[in-house]
Amino acid sequence: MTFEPQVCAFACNWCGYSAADQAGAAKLEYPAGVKIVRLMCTGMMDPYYVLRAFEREFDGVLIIGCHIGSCHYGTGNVQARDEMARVSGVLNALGLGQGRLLVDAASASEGPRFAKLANEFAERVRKLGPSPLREVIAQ
Amino acid sequence: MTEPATKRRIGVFICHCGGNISDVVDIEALRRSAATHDDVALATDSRFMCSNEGQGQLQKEIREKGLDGVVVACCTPKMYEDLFREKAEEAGMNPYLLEIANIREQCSYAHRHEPAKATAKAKLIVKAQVEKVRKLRPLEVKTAPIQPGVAVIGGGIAGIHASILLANLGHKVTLIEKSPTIGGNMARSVKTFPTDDCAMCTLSPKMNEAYNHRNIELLTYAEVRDAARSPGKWTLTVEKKPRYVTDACIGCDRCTERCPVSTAKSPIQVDSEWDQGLAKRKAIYIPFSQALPQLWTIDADHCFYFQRNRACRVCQMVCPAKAIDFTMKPETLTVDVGAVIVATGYKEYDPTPLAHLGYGRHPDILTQMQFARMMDAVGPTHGEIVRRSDGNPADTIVMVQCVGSRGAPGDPNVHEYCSRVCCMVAVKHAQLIKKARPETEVYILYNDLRAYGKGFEEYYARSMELGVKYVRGLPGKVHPHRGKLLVDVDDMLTGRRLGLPADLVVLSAALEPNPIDGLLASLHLDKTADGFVKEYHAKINPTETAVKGVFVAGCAQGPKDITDTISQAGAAAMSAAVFLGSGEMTLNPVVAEVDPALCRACDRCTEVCGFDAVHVDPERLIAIVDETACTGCGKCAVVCPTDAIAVRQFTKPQIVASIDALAPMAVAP
Amino acid sequence: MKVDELRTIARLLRDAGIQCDGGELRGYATDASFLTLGVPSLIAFPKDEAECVKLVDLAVQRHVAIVPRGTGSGTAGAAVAPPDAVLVDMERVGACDARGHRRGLFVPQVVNANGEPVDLAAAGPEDELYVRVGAGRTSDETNRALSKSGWTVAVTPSSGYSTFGGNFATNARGSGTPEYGPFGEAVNRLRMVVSSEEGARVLELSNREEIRRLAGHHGLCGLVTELDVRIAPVLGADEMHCAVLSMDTADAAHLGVTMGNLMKRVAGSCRYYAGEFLFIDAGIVRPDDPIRADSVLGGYFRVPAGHRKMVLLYRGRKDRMAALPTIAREFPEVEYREITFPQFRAMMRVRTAATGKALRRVNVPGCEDFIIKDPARFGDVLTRMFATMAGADGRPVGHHYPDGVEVHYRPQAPVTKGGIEDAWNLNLRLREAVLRPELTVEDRREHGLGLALFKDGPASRHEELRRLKARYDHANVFCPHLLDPKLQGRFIGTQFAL
Amino acid sequence: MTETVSLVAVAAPSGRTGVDPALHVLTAEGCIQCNKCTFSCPVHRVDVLFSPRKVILQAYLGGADDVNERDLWACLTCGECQAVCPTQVPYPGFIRAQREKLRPGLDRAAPCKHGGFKDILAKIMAKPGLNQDRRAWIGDGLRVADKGDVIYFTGCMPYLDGIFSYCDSAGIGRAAIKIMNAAGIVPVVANAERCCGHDALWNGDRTTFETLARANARWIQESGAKRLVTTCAECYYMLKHEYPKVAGDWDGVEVLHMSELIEGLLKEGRLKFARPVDLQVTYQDPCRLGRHSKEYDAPREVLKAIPGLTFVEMDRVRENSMCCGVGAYSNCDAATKFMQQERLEEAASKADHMVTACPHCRIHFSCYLDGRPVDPLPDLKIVDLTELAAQALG
Repeated sequence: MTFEPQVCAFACNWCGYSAADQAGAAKLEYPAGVKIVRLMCTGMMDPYYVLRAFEREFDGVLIIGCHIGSCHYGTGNVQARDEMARVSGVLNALGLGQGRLLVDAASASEGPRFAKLANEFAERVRKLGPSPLREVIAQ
Repeated sequence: MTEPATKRRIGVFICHCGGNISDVVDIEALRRSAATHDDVALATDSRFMCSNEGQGQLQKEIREKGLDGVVVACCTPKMYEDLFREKAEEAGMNPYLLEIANIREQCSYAHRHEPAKATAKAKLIVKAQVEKVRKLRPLEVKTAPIQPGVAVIGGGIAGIHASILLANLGHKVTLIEKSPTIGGNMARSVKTFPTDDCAMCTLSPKMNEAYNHRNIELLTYAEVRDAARSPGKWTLTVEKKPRYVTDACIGCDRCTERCPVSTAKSPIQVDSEWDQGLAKRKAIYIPFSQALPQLWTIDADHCFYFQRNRACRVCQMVCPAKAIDFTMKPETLTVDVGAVIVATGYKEYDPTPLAHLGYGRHPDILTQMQFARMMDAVGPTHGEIVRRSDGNPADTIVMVQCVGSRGAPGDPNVHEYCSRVCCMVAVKHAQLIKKARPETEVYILYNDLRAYGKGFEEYYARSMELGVKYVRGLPGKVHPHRGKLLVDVDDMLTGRRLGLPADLVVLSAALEPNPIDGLLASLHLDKTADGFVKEYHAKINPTETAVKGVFVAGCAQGPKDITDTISQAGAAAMSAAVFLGSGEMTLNPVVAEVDPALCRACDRCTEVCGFDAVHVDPERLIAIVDETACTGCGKCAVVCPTDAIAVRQFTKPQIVASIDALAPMAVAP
Repeated sequence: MKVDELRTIARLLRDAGIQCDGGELRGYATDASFLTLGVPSLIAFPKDEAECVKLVDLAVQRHVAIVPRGTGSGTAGAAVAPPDAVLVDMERVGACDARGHRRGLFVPQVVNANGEPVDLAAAGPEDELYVRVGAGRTSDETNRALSKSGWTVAVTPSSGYSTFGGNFATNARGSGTPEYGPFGEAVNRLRMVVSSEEGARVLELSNREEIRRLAGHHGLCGLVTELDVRIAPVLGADEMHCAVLSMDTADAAHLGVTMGNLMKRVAGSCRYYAGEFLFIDAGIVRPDDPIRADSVLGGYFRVPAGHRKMVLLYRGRKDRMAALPTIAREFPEVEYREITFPQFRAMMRVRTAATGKALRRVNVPGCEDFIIKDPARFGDVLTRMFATMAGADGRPVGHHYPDGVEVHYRPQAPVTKGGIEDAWNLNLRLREAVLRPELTVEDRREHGLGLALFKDGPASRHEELRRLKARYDHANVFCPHLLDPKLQGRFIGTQFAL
Repeated sequence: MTETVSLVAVAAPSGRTGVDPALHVLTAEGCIQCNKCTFSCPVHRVDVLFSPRKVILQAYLGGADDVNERDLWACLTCGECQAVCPTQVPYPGFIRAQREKLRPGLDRAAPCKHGGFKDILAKIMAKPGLNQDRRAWIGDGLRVADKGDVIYFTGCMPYLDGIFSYCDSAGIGRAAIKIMNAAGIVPVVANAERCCGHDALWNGDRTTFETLARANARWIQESGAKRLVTTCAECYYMLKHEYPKVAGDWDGVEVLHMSELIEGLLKEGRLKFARPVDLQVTYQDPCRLGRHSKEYDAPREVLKAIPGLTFVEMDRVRENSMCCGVGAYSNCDAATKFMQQERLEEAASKADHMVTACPHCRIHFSCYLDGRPVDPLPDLKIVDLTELAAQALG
């Protein structure tokens, strides 16, 4: 049974989440393993959620916010970028580095971009293999 | 902040979406899975939840089963979240206990060819939302009173127009102008393009309307020193400088005539701001005859009485109305308003740093505003276009565009932006010269002649018909040469290098923001890279700002001509009126909240808040959220060291519940 | 008083800015007496005198009883509140900053007899000095602050952590009492919030006689908020004389008579700051306690089977204790040894814990303050005590005051319901055996359970307290239950739900 | 009289009927309601409603289970109460036993916010499949090995700087290695090492603690190392006092705090402090090194050995030292800032540097100084003992 990566995708209500809706509306497919949690802004992204996701045996964490400079609240995505840069140091030490965490952006109308990001990230995680913390075999 | 874990009765409503969902997701399997989650009292489905029949079913179940939480598994919340919440509220349930499980766009649509996986994913999505609803608390939509009244800062055309519109709507307006009179830059522009109207003819009726409007209180020669914000209210501290001239002034002008300041041998000389330095003015003056209020003002910084300890009282002695009172003191008054409109306008760029153009080192090199003053019949040269060096008529005039605008990025002496209006100002002045003295040679050296507005292209074409010569190229050097000013320029269209001997060189200087950093800081406003006030959204919301209740209009927000300024002033007035609305604003309850038992008053939240919506109360040492300003972005929650502050409905336990529900470890039954 | 009245009072207290707690208060159901009147329903925590005034105003207007409480380390049961009264924790009064937070370190203000501030560094050892401290302060933190300049609180009760307000309310005794008397006599001035028909009154008393009479008011008269407490210079090691006299024998009577006469001789010819005695048995300290291995003190913890061992500790000024060695030689059976002050303090810690300390034991106070005027009777008292308590472990302790020998006995009960009830009955049997007029043993009024079983206290003391109450508490809001005969009986032993 | 006995809670003997394990811990010693614990408790000084004595009496009267959440989690488990208790009631032990019993039922995902990070990191490190890369923080110029007889147990150090940005925790590690290398020791820094489980144990998550303890004990014992050195007071307490109870006594492995190692090396002459460090310092006894492990003197010896250093003791030191306001990351709230202000004011009145021997004391005090202090505070710097010693190496 091929390994189906489980990805926890945090999407901001104004850009990422809408981009996901657009991707769906355009019937663009991406792996079912990419599961979306809605935040009002990626500025809400707390490093604890990344560690929690990996502890709950997700294989990768994807954060889709607005492009820098067009955040609905001004600089939420900038704070997300800085906080995630700090937590990636922790992930590297835990052996969860090598790109299992990605911070990117897709504006509300960029459905195709969301689908591309989801597919590419899932593929990258699939190549990395299951998370070393996995005790439950991916269903 | 641990969430209450009391027993809940949650209803799960699964929508078929007429096949969009049910063709891919096994609705019955999903329903059975949903029924097994803790606190779920009911799991049912419907062909169209968004239909009347679907909404009726929702309301019936809420009433009959006494549901205190609902998850609607359907399309994206962007479609019907508000509708379902409204229906839930009608049925007596707190609307903020309803969440949408997006199993269409983010599940059935996206995984059409993998029904089994789509169904499994739908189960997890529903479980995640159920887990979140279990941790949600009911929220009340509160309203906060808004202080009536608007303060308009800046008495130029933008401020005046906005004030008139709001006053006509019945709002009490306080128009605050730093200089002794309203009117701003437009009043000095003599003519306006492309209509060639006399600027004062179009402006002074508006000035009068504003001056006499019963809903507008005019504070001139007054500056905003501080602005303190409390929920729904701004308290402005305004310092009104003393004019030392009382209302008894009858405007006879005798004082100005007899005032020794700026006379030939007077040690105190002062340039007239009004005439942009082309002429001097007395210590006691009125900027221009139609100035409103019609009051003379004594400039204490250049008056013998104040600067040479009471050495001269001439104005007081000659004043027939005994209107001079040297004992007047500055007044500080506070103005409580609900909304503030920043309309502080622009000032002309000072081209001195551009050494190659020679501004400031030769009397015959002027800026467009100075040239406008020269063309003004009541101006320093009474409308005669003459060389300032020797007073002879100017036979050849060379205008230079983009002075201080469209400069190379990173060059500190110039601006990178285009000031938008200088091309049309140059065209205006050029064709006015041609009409007044056709024999005058007028050149305009331009980079791109931007005649983009309504009637601009025709205006530009007519100026060419009148003989204005346009040279595409900006000058290398301007240097005195045999009594004239030689302008070296490469004509890019012909490739020839030209040396134009000019009697007058007129520089179309850029428009810069007026220095209002103190005001911006107290209103907690940001500036964009070019130094103008930062609007909420450059494209679709240019008149609001990030700070609720503060609006911006006119050149304060960026260079623009009078037409655009009028439109923007109208938009700003409308935005303010809408904001003031019924005197009450309904508050978005999904904003930040502080748990006083946890708050360390460490100021980390106040540092990251982009909307200045949270402050630490120095007495109680606890952060206080101003719910009228908080937008609920949640940046504060991340930097708070104790989770004291969090956005309602997006607290850490609620988000962690969703993560846990979606995680591989929690394989749904 | 019904629940809603309490809720309104809680709201009024909060409106007045006074912190209070109406939640789970079983933790305040009793004090070190382990007696209870049920679980209190509301406790208030005033920060300063001003809040005390507001509290008393409210109490008078709403006719609700107030029961002041320091730390509740007293064994008299006065800090126990009936459910319909407001328990007032005075611990922060005059002892916290503007935000109501106690600071661990503080610098007490030193004043002279007429209240003027004095620089302690410049003071001479003979000067009569006081510290002006809030009622919530404790002698431990005050001593820590004063120790740097070589002074200490004159009368320091054994529980160093009780508040000065509490010490005054119970007229506590402790080290320094032989020299300076009970706590009441060491107070030069005090501020107190009392009641009138309309509301609170703030009094400042500086008449020593009035203060002495008020000491031991057990919270009946008002809320003490500030006191000037006498301080004394710490004796240098060379000026101080510490001694241990110990005797062990199987014959309790002989032990009692011998030690009784010894104490009478010492009282006659020496003056001392502290005279304390305790009976040592195998379980008095933990088996692994390092004191057992101490070269000097270890010996005292070895008790031959069947023997009773009494250890008598003295501390005083060298010149005033000169006669002690010669007296000791008159009693060959008594072993006499001079020790250092740290060793004296180590033995005192055993004595303090001994009142409550045993493995898996809790201290059930009950048999307190039997004063033996005639030392010869000490033998009778000991024999009766040991006979009655045969088998039960626990140990008598006591003080040797110039005017008599005072004995306590606190049975050590295992922390079970049955164990505590047995200890309770043992107390009653002991009182029968020992509290006998012919033994001229008088149950003192202040200390111990005198107040709880108030009805046994001497009638003269009742009258005195009633007069004091009439003088100070016109609205009768302070601990009315203590003088109300109907309510006294309701004091019951705390029921341990174990 | 009874010297302060180690705070190791009396393990609840199984099979004891009637009295539940937590209450047993409490009743092992009789409380005489003398209130000394409540007066010495830093939390009580700031929150008068928090009273250890009240909780003990409430447990006697009504069983231990209905201790409210505030009383359960606000306790710093610092042990000051037990240090002054005449009858040695093991109050921190009681609180820990209560947390262990009540936490599963509580809807409390994690202790306080930062405690949440340590909680999730401990859980991640308890996963069998974990393979870490723990040496990134060391940087060049320092020698570490895979095998050797001295293990440098770094615990959660590689992760601290990812969470706490206001002080450089890994700097302590580098200083420690620099000192060991100077004394000819090439310490083992192993990827097999996991979090020591201190917060898990003290916050009631026994399963995670035991998993971590067994995993750590196994690779340490198998490595054949002789000495297990740590710069963290919490790791030291766990390795020395708690691991033996779960994984059996150390066989041929001596657990040392870095201060003890330095003191030993100085005595053996293998380390010399050549460069004077002219600072005025005072020393904060970390609760887990002082009260809980009775190690008061080694750090003081090290400070005395540093040339040019003026060392001034605070008023409350050794077993009466005041806690840094956050024990085992179980709680940090509005009251904490007042405690920290009190202790920092005391330190600032004695010196301009406060030295401590635990990275977590340093984090908590630095977090306070990085925010807005409650009252004006002369600027005080928080320095780790090992870093100070490294400066003195020259």
